[in-house]
Amino acid sequence: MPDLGKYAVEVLSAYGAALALLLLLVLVSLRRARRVKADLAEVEARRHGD
Amino acid sequence: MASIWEYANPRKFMATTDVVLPWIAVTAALTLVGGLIWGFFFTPEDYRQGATVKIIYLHVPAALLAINAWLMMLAASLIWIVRRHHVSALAARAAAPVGAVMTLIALITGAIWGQPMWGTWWEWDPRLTSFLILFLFYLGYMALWSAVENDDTAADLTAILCLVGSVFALLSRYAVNFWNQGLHQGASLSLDAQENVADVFYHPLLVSIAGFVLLFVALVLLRTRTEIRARRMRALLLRERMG
Amino acid sequence: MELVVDQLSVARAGVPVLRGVAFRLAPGRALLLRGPNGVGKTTLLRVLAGLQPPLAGRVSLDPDNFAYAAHADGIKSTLSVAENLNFWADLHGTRGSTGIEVALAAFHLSDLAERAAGALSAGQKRRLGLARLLVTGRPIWILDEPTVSLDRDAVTWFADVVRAHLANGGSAIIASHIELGLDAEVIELEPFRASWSSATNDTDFDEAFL
Amino acid sequence: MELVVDQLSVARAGVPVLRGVAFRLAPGRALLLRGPNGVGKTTLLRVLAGLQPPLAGRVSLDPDNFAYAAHADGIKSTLSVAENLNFWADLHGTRGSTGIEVALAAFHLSDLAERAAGALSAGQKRRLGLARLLVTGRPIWILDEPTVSLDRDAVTWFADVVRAHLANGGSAIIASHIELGLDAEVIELEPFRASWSSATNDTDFDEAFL
Amino acid sequence: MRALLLRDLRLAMRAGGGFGLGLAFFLIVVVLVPFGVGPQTELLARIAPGILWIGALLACLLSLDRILALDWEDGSLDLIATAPVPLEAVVSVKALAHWLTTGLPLVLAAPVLGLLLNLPAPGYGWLTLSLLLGTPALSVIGTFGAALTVGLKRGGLLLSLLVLPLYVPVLIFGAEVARRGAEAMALTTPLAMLAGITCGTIALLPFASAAVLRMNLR
Amino acid sequence: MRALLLRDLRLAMRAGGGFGLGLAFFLIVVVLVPFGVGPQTELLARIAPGILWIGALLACLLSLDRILALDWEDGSLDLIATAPVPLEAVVSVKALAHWLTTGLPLVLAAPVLGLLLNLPAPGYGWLTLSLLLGTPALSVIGTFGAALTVGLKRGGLLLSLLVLPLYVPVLIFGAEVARRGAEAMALTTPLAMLAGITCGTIALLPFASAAVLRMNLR
Ligand code: HEM
Ligand SMILES: Nc1ncnc2c1ncn2[C@@H]1O[C@H](COP(=O)(O)OP(=O)(O)OP(=O)(O)O)[C@@H](O)[C@H]1O
Ligand SMILES: Nc1ncnc2c1ncn2[C@@H]1O[C@H](COP(=O)(O)OP(=O)(O)OP(=O)(O)O)[C@@H](O)[C@H]1O
Ligand SMILES: [Mg+2]
Ligand SMILES: [Mg+2]
Repeated sequence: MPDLGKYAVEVLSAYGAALALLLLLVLVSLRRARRVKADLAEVEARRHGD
Repeated sequence: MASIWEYANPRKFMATTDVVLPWIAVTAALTLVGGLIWGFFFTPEDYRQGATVKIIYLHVPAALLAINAWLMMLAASLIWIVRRHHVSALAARAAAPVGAVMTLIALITGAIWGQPMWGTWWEWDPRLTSFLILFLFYLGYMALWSAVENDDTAADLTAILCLVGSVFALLSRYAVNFWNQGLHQGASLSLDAQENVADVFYHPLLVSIAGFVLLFVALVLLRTRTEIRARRMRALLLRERMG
Repeated sequence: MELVVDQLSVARAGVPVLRGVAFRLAPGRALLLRGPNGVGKTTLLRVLAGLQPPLAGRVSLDPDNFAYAAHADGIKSTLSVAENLNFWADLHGTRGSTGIEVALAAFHLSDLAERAAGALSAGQKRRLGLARLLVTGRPIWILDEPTVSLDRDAVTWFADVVRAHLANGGSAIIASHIELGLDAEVIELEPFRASWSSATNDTDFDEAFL
Repeated sequence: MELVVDQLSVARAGVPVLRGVAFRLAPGRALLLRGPNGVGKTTLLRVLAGLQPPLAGRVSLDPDNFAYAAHADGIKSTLSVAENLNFWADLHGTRGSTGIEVALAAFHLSDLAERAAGALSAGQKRRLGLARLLVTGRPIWILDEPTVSLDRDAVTWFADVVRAHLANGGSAIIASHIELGLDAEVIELEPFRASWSSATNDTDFDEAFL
Repeated sequence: MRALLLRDLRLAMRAGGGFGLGLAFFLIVVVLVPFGVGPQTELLARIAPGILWIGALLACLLSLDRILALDWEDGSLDLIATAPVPLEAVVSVKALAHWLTTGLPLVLAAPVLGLLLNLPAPGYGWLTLSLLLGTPALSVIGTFGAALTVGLKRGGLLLSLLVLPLYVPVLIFGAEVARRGAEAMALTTPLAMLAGITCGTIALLPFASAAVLRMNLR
Repeated sequence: MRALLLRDLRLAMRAGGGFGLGLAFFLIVVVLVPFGVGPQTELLARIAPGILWIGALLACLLSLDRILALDWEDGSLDLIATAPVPLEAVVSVKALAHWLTTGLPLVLAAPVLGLLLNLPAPGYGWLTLSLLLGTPALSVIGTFGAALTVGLKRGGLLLSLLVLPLYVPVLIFGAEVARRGAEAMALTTPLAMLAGITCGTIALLPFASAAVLRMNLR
């Protein structure tokens, strides 16, 4: 851990906020991708099933 | 060589990205983590700004992408208007939330940086202000996409909004500059600039910019794939009901 | 000025609802569209009126030969009956030639001419909406369930107006569930319903969007 | 639970439109209101439903015996068909007892249950509006031109539903211009039209405002 | 009644339902102010509490016509009025739904927007508190206005005109709390008044709204 | 086209037509500001030009959804679109009618309201001029927004969200002219920019509006 001096709070919160936002975006995108993929597979299966 | 327009076919696009996406994602993760670790742990403090320079590794890449994501959406919208390739409309839709988040990151890291440097969280500096306006454009663009039910109509409407919005964004940029001369740094990444940032900061910055760009590409591809599937699913569901 | 509709496919909200509709309509003739709820009558009529593009196929005449009367009447409730009609006459540039009196008389609205349109009953509003057709001066009328809310007398007035229009060389396409007592060809839309299986090439992903 | 309407006068926007309407309706019976456009059918039905007070006269039953289906259907286009019905069932506290499946089945809407109501055609929407009646659990139905936009099949489904309701001891008052094939009494409203001269005491200043 | 609340919330969340748009409007009003009055920080800090309150009030105001007009247009309101639920409860639930979808987000967003206007540090807590106390009154009063104008085509602007004078006391006391808070002055009196107004309107106004609505429906 | 203009003006004048309501809203916003920010004269004088511009802009904004939505709802818009008039002309006329019924009254009322906010004496002329130049652009841009959202149920708030960022340049230059005017500073650049934006939007935006409207109608 580098010594951040008197700006530790600022730097860490900047990293924290930015990484949290990025992570959130990635997770939301992945989750939606997975869900839509599953739903689509179900619909396609239904379609070819009957 | 195959024409680039072939990738506008959803099937082709899905097939290609299926192969490419994992690689891009892994590279993006590695570069981003590498760049940020380098910047965070292994760079010295700036003699004026102290440890706050480390924020630059998030702030500048996010700011760059915030603008470039909009430009990408503009290009995709033009392609949709002219050639009506569904993939490009959906790619524009997929990029908007990513661009919005990038704008938000630039704003938040900038605000946090402003506190020690300028003594205030927020200042109506032209660059900051124009980013805020850009954020509003993103919000409106996304809201319009989700408000219109018919996919093609939504694509058409948002494409025109993107065009008109771009013109007005430029106008606002000029207006805001005129309205307030700012505190913010000028661009110092340009090659011929006299006072470039010192190399110790510069190299890790380049790496994290590369990481952000790759992450952006990966996210947009992933989300475009999702949009294509969602679009197809809506079409299938509708047809199913039609019997 | 015969209307030829050829292999017309129409979509609602991106979903094909009718495929391969074809008919001809000579001046002086009327055509009745029949079909159960949801088969796509309204959609077809909107395409003919030029309000939405067809998915495929061809309509031989320009949209500005058609006068369209939709489910909604486009009546401004704060304007009087006469003001409403005058506006449409002006917009179609027919104020001088036909005059709105004929239209008012045809639908027995002359007494109500100065009444604000918002103070009309459902059937009276409908009559005002139909009177608009007479001031457009257009040859082909496209009518979507024109007799909704009309009482029996009003239905016969309406039929008379249509017969007069046909006698003048006009024509009319009417979607209706009830009997109008007109001498008209009838086209049943059920057979043209776009079904899943009739989709042309299912394998093309691009097409599969639609 | 016989409905007795006695010497009922009703006004629209302050103008009396019907005077002295009187009828009785026993459980298990239906009543058809007939009358030309603008005679005051809608106004009369709104009075019965308790949405506006009568000018004079008496209705023997409370408004909460009536289920009203108006020209407008009260359908939320972003909610699905099932969500729309469930809401009404909850509001009338009948979610448990009747269940919306019966209502959906009666109007052949089961296949469309998950569809957003905004994506229905005119006739399908109307069917949804009528299905609402079944979930209110109320004995007397008040129907204002219920068959507007319905195709022929749907009209028979509707008549079946009304017959079943009557067989269960319910009753119905229906304003309609078309033949429904129901065994019902008919009341012609034309004779009750409020004319200037039929105003009772013309000398009363207070009354003369109306 | 739970059914009605859930339906209103669900409608708000669906496409085009307007959830979050009040918030966006608030954001935009606050952003516009510096463009209008100029970017001087010290000036902005002085007017910040007032502008934030006015922004929240306008955002609230703009969404009022959704409370009843939509249900009126498609005929639901007639049908709800004939359902076995008291109209007083209906208007209260409608006001609650409006507050949950509009007022509450505004309260949560206000501190963030305070940053943009350089609101002085002690002001944040008081600003939030005053909005939390005041916005329910805005929703209830707004429902009254919506009930008054429900029959009129596009009553939107007329609605604003009727409701704004009624909003004045709430605004005065609310902004006063926020301003005194920002300047670290005593503020018990306006705070008590604000709380009193809110309690009073919540307790009494629904009766007026229901009465007015009943008149408008016939 | 004259018929359309006359009809729109007549509709605006009739009961519930909204004429004068924009004006009333403007008045009320301006009146609310002292309640919000406190009654200090010198503070009010400083923010007066900006607040007047923002008030005019919001009043304009609120009446935008009347431009097309009413005609859409009752089906007139479909019928107008099938009439023998180009849609570009229709949207231009609609924007003109909006300006005549909303923008122009605002321009005329602004000096009076300036008194309420202690606008400095040299400011009145410039304020009026800047509004006269700027409000047509607001109407034209607003018509574009109205065309974008016309199919959507109660697109009102979405409309605000879409239109406000587009209003930013007009607001900045307009308020800048008014402020510099009030402080007796040089103002040719913002004035030229304002005029330029107005001319540009009037000349070009109707094409975008017509295109968008056509898409929404199908
Ligand atoms: C809060 C909002 C802020 C926003 C929206 C913002 C926006 C931007 C943008 C767009 C860039 C890229 C410029 C370019 O490369 O041409 C940038 C770069 C930069 N910003 Fe900010 N900024 C903000 C606050 C700050 C603050 C408070 C500081 C610190 C004092 C700061 C320091 C920098 C630095 C050092 C660069 C790199 C300049 C360069 O080398 O190109 N920014 N910012
Ligand atoms: N917004 C929409 N999204 C998806 N499907 C829709 C939408 N609107 C209508 N539909 C469907 O399109 C089909 C055609 O509708 P259309 O209104 O043309 O039918 P119609 O023949 O006029 O019926 P009706 O006799 O009931 O008026 C219907 O099955 C309907 O459910
Ligand atoms: N807002 C109003 N102001 C004044 N008169 C009105 C108003 N609305 C309706 N009327 C008049 O009241 C009378 C009764 O209208 P009502 O709607 O009850 O007729 P109706 O029998 O339902 O007709 P329809 O068969 O056409 O639906 C009509 O003559 C109508 O012109
Ligand atoms: Mg139809
Ligand atoms: Mg009626």
